[in-house]
Amino acid sequence: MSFEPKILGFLCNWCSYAGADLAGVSRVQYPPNIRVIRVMCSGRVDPAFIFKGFEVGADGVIVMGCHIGDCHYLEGNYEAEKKFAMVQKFLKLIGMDNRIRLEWVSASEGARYGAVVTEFTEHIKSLGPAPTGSDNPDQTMLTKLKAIKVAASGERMRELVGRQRKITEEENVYGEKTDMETFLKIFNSAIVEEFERAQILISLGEDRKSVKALAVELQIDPSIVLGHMTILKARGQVDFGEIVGITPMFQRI
Amino acid sequence: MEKVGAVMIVGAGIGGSQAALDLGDSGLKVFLIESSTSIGGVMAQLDKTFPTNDCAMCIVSPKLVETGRHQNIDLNINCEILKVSGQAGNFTVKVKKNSLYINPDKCTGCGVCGRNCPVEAIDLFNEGLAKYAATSVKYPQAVPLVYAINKDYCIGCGVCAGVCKAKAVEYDRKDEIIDINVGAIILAPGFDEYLPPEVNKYGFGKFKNVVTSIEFERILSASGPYAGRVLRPSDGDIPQKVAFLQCVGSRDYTGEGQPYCSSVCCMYTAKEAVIAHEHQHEVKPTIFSMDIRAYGKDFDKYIIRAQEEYGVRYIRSRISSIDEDHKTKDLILRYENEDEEVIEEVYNMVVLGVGLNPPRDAQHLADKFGIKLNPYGFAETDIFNPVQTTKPGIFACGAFSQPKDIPETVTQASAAAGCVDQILFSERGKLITEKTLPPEIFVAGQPPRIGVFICHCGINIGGYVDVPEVTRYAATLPNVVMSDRNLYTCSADTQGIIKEKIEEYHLNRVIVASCTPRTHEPLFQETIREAGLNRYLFQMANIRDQCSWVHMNQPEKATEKAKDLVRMAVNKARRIAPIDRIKLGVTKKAMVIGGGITGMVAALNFASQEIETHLVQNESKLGGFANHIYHTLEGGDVQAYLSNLIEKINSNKFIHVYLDAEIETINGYIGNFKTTVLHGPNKDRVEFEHGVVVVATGAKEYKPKEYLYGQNKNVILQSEFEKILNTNGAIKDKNTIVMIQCVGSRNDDHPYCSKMCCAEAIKNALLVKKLHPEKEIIILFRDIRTYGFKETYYRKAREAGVIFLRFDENYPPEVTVNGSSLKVDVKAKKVGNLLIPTDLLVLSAGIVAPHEENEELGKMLKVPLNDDNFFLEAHVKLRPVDFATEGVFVAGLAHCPKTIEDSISQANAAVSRACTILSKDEIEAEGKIASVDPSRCSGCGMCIDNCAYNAIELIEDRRFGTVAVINQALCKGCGACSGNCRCAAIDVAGFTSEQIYAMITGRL
Amino acid sequence: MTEQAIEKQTESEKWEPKIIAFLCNWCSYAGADLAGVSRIQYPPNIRIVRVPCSGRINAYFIIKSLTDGWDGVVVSGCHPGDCHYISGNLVARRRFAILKELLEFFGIEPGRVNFMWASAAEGERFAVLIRKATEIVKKLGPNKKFEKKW
Amino acid sequence: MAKKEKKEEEEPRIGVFICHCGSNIGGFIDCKEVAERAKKLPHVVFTQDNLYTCSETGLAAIKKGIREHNLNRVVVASCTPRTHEPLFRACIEEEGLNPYLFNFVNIRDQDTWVHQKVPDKAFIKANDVVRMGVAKAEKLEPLDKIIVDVTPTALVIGGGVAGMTAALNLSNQGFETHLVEKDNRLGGRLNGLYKLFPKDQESSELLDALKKKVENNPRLKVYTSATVKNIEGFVGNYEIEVEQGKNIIPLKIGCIIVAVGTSLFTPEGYYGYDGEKRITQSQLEVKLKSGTLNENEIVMIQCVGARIEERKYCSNVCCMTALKNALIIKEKNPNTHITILFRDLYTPGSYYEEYYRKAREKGIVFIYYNPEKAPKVEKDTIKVFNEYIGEEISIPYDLLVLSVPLVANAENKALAQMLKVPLEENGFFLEAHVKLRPMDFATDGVYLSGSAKWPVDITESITQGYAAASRASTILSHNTLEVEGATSSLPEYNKALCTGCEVCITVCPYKAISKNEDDEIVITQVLCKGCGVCGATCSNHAIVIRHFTDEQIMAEIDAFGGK
Repeated sequence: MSFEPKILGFLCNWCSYAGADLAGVSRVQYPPNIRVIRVMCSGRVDPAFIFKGFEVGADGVIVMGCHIGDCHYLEGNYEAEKKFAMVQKFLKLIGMDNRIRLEWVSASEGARYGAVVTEFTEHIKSLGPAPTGSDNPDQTMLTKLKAIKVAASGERMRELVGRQRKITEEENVYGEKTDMETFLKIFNSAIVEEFERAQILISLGEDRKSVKALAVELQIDPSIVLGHMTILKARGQVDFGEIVGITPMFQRI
Repeated sequence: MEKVGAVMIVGAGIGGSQAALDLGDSGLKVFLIESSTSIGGVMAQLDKTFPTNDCAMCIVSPKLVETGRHQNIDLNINCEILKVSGQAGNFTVKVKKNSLYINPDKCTGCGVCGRNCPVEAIDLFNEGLAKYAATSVKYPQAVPLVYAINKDYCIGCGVCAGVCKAKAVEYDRKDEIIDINVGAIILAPGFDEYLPPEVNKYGFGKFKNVVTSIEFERILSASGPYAGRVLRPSDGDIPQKVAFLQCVGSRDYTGEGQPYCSSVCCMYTAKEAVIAHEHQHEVKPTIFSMDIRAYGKDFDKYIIRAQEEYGVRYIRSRISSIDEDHKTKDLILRYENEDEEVIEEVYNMVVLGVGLNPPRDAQHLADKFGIKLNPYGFAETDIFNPVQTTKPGIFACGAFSQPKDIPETVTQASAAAGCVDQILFSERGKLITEKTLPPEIFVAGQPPRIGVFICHCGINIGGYVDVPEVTRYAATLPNVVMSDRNLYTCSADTQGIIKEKIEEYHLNRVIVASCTPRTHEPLFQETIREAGLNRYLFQMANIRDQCSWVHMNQPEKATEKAKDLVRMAVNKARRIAPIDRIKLGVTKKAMVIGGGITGMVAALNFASQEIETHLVQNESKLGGFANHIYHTLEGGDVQAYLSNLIEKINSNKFIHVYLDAEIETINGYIGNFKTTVLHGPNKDRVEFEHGVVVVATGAKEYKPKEYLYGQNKNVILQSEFEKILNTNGAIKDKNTIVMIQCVGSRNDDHPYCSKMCCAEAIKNALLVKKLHPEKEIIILFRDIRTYGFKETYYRKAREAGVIFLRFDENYPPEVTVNGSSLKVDVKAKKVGNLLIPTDLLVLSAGIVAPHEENEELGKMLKVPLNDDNFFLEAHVKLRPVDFATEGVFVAGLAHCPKTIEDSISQANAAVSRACTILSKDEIEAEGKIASVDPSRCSGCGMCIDNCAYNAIELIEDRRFGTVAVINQALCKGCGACSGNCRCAAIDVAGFTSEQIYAMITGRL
Repeated sequence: MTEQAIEKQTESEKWEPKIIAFLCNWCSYAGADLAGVSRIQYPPNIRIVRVPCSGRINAYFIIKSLTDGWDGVVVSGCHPGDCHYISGNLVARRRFAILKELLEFFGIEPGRVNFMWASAAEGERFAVLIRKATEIVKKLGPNKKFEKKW
Repeated sequence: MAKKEKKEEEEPRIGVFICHCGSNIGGFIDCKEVAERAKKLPHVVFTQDNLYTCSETGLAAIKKGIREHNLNRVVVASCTPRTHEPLFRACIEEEGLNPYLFNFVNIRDQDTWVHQKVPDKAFIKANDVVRMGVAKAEKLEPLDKIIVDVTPTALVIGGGVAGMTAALNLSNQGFETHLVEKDNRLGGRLNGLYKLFPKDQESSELLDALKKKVENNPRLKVYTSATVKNIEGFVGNYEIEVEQGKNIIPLKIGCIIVAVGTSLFTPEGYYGYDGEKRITQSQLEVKLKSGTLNENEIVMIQCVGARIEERKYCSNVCCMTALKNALIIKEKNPNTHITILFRDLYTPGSYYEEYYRKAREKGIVFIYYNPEKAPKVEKDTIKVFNEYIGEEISIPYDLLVLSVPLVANAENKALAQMLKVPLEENGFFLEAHVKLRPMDFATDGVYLSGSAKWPVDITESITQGYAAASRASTILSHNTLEVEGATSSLPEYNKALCTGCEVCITVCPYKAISKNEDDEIVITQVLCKGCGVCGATCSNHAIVIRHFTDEQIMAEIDAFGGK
């Protein structure tokens, strides 16, 4: 049997969901792999939803909203765009960024809806099952995915992504525009840092481990792991355990 | 020109803070200007301090807190100097106060903003070993505890304003430019550590496990990134083999570093090695050094302990290169040992003992203030007064004029203050405004009416502890007549509420349950005092730092604990009573013991402030040790200076000089001494009163028994040699001159370094080479300790052809005499056994303390001596010229061997310290002090031994017989006496046994 | 295990010791504050009494705490050499060395009274020591040598 | 502290109704089987398949199902919620269930119709989406619709021509209206004009007529020399403080129209402007009005301080103003030489273009200038590079008139903050949607007209005045407003999670979120439209988006995964 991908779609109520309905009314045919979750606005799509979708076995996730400027809620899709970009950056870390898509489909674009879904389904088909999908998901990848979910749900990422538009496009608290380059520098490094920290936390959830062991396990330079430990310790998430030989162990609190 | 009774101090490290406290205490208004956002400087970054291994934070933080809330000190942080005009007595300084973007008056320092800031920036306080938020405070105990936004990192997201319940974040806060009018200026900007250039032979910046000493200091610190565990940055393991490299960026003529010696690295490296081993016994330190310059008081003993007790290995070599093992990140060191073998060793971590550079903005400061810098970029100072810059009225202290350690910095800070005193003494108190307070309400005998105020501290307490519940609970406790809660009890409006409630409910005790009394008690005490209550009718329950913050995951239990803490505070409050601070009169006169340079400088300083001074000299003439010194190494004319001093002393009407004098008795205590002196050829008795004592009794030159001294006329001392060179120069026939260093120093009898002998030897050698270039001079040494800029003279001597040979302390040179010729047999490093025939042998004899005299005086003044019979100061680091006994100070060689300049600094410092007392008409003693119930005292005298301040003595009481009495002026209220009193006769006000029992008893 | 024993065990598991801590104002109390500022979590069983110096802590304070029914006592001052009052902690140290023997003589378990040093910079160490002390006292069980007043 | 204090809920009892939709669904998949399989899902106690669930019979079946099986959640799988949800919600409401305890599953428009060729797969999809729908239904919570009263009173801020028009219109519709003007007289910009293009009508004529109507209207109350000091509340229920002299006048208002107009720009530093010999067009009109113009060599420069880096926009009215004034001068004194230096002449529409032609016919000289080679003003001549002949020419003048743009009022920022509406980069008010909602703000109950949005001429101002009044009347004409119940909220049990970071305030396009006096986040339900962006952004997951909660969507995702 050929591979039938499981595709999860988040559709905004006012444009894309209506477009999908129009596709139905117009009997536009497209592959039956997509399962749709209706949300009021694409801006409602919490990054965690997408990661959760992959966690439970999706091979691809597509988010659809109104065209830029058409948002029923004025600017929700702008926010969706920023969040999606973050999701993409996170998934790139585990090579899964090509399994998500953000598309704008209006209420009148039934045929386009069909075409987008067809194309995306074919695209996912060509990629094959997601490492986190199918009946036998890759446990390491699942753990990494979980780490991403933790990272993206953490305060730091959400503060940054939530303010991005305001401070880079309108004005920040000083009445200036934050330079996009500066912002992205912080944002991009935050993505990597928070991902690594989440991985460390998950790994320490199993057992006490040393910096070196974590470094080998997570393929991160040990000096960076140590740096993360100082932050996680300051956040009250990990603490020093006993010292084995000359190697201190760390534990989760 | 009108003099202004205010002083500006630039730089609020330990030096600036000390000077500010001295001047503030003596009645001058102080503007303390700091460029960073909190005070404390480098010392706050340190884990421990040598040579006592004192915890730096423990000793510095009370001082900083005191500086922060001193009513005469106006602390300005985040400032820049824009312009300076005027002259000594009246300067105007334009200062820019850079915006913190946080209102310091509203910020409670709770830290919620920093915890929520999404931007991670390099934590400079932790030397980049950790990260910090863009909204941050330098360190948790910072003074002032005010967060600041670092706009360089801030992206303006606004989270901090959102989460700040105190509404302290103000993004539109502007920079402020102010003009400050002062009479004198002290510059104390400290130093910047040397950082190796991007490409360097140590691999610093490239190899992760190569760190600087200041980074290592943070690694060691309990509050540092690794919580005091010694871990290496590459992988978090404990490094077993740690190499410390000395003289990184110091004594460096390659141009990469600085030519001078940074003075402190030998000691701090030894300390770091010791502490590292102490923290983690796995650590085996090795120190690579050229000379070990442990020249300060008790330094040599420390080095010996490091080697013997902590197994620190010393290797005399400079490392030529470092490579990294790419896999293990270990470091491969190559060096040549003293036997000229090239050795390769692997270490897990390398610590660079980096030198001290002038502060990066030194030139900027020099330009603004119109002072000159020396060739090394430090402030140029007067040859005899190391705190006097090239411009009158502007002084420098601490590492700004030359690298130095903490006690020297503190000494100079006081010395600079002492010099300011000389200019501005007449303006004392003119710019100080005393607060007028209402008369105290009489509450004695009334039943307690307790008011309890419980603080939410934004969400810091309220988020975890059920504050309304605690408030309700507090209202049910006995004698509590009102209980209220506030968002921030420390806010200005709540102070108003507290006052209103005191009046409304006729409260006579107030309890605040909030943060820590260490920072906030004075504020609330002030409030209740303003409402007419005695400030001791106050109690605090710490339900934040020691409750809500440390039990965040157990809100019910935290609430229960908060209730208990409030109940315990109520129980204590029911038993507290008003305490009056006693006041003592002050005799505004001084006594200086010792008529050497130190004593004379001190006396002259007092006299110039119109303070009557009694100068007691045991010899028949003034001058002391300096009588035998002609020049300093740097070329200062000592004899001229001395005669000038003596002339000034003799012509000053405020100074009474007693020569050939002997002190018969000293009675009394701080502010109220009475002394009798026998003086002159006829031993006339004179009795006088004075408020303070400065001990400047000096020391003696060691008279060697070794090396045939006294047996052979060609064996002489450095001082004798100096005299010959400076008088008749009769050394024509002496073609070879050998000098032996450390004679009578650094041995079992005198296990300390005499500090000046190396400089003396080089001074004389250079003089010989100048007069007779053809003469051969050989200096046999153990370590050449030409610290600071003196290093350049060491180099000059070598360039002039003076031969330096190092001998091992275990194989000292042997001197034999063969007829009229002397031969020195020495086992020199790198050269081997040598037999040097010499025409003249010059011994660099050490300095020794007059044992008996010091002991006698110590007993009279009730002050202690150290093992080497020098006088022991109150605190090695922070109170270098004070004695534990108040009102008595020490300066000069009496304290330990030191140079003339250092002695002069100490003299001025002692005067400054003394003036904090003499400037007042009466001194107010601490209220929370001990007292003896004579009816219970058995007169055993145990308490006397326990008192560190000599505040207790036994007297004969008419009714009770022999009993102990406590001198209220001297008691600090530690309670050590009470804790050991077998009859429970001693109690401590503010912490009475009854009060503590009430807290223990808990529920009633 | 009998039912009673199990019940007893669960009861003792539920039991939380009450520990009184005497801290000197300058080092240990500041260290406890630092633990708070750094949000280092430790068991909520201790109640802190601030004294100027560990030298102020009368032996009777400790005995009274035990007779009044506190399950454990912690005494903490500055590290030797760090004392704000020069030598108060040394006086205290000597005193407590004797007291410790005396308490043992009385039959008080050695772990019930804990003497320790914590500096103003050692927030972490303070928390660790309190964790340890709480654990020890928990293991010893309620202080039943003296009748409780409540 | 953060304990969930949700009330004890009854066990969900879900009924699932699968619609055949005639053959639209049933013709492709086995609806009976779908219903059968749905029965096995957790908490499903009743399933049924109906030919047309939306028919009377179908609705009756749902009601019967609720009654007989004591259902407390209903799932219908059929066409699309966009058309049929209200029907089913009403149906279950009639049976006493909260309408929000209903969930719709789309198995027609997004399943059978689009997968007609693969019915077996459409069947699987139907089962999947029903499972997801049931999973969400299990987590549904009853919600209340929010109803607010409307105060049938309007406030118009700005007494210029746009404001007066809007106010008059509203009061004529019978709504009590308050008109606030900061100046001491009504009329705004019109007061400064002489004649109006393109008919050269005296401006005072128009103004006096309007003023008379305004002053005589019994339902229209005018406050001159007055400003709005404070605005609290939300659509239908604003509480306003108007400051007039020392008095503070409190008003209760249902809708607000912003018609604050613009300010004049003073071209300090441009072309030697001195207000005497070198003046602006509005200063020229004053001269014209008073009849003191006797200069003969007149040069006008267009786009002075407009369409440049600091002020990128075109001020819309200046070309016509220049033409108008030039023509008036020519009419009075045909011998006057008038030269207009322009960058582009904007004379849209037939009337205006004709006006331009007329000007050229009257001998007014038009010379293009390149902004990179801007005219140079000397004492009595102007040097301008003529692109056509390729060289610089000199024009003598005794009066230089600069056409300067209209600029946004400095007070706009404060007003915008009070109203919680946005400004664009030049400080003008920004409408909700350029094309579709030109008179609206994103904030309900606040409307916009006239030059406050953008410099417009009198005709346009009047049009916009009517338009804004019309928009406002859609609210004012109702006694109450019903507001969507599926809004976002910060429930009591989540308050401890809120750090107060304000990111929700940042992202909310409706300014529905604010902080109260206790520094707590408050979501004004009436303003919230339920888009959910705040919930998806909330840094600590404290905000709950009702009817689309994290819990509900996560349940759906779980069900998607087959769990």
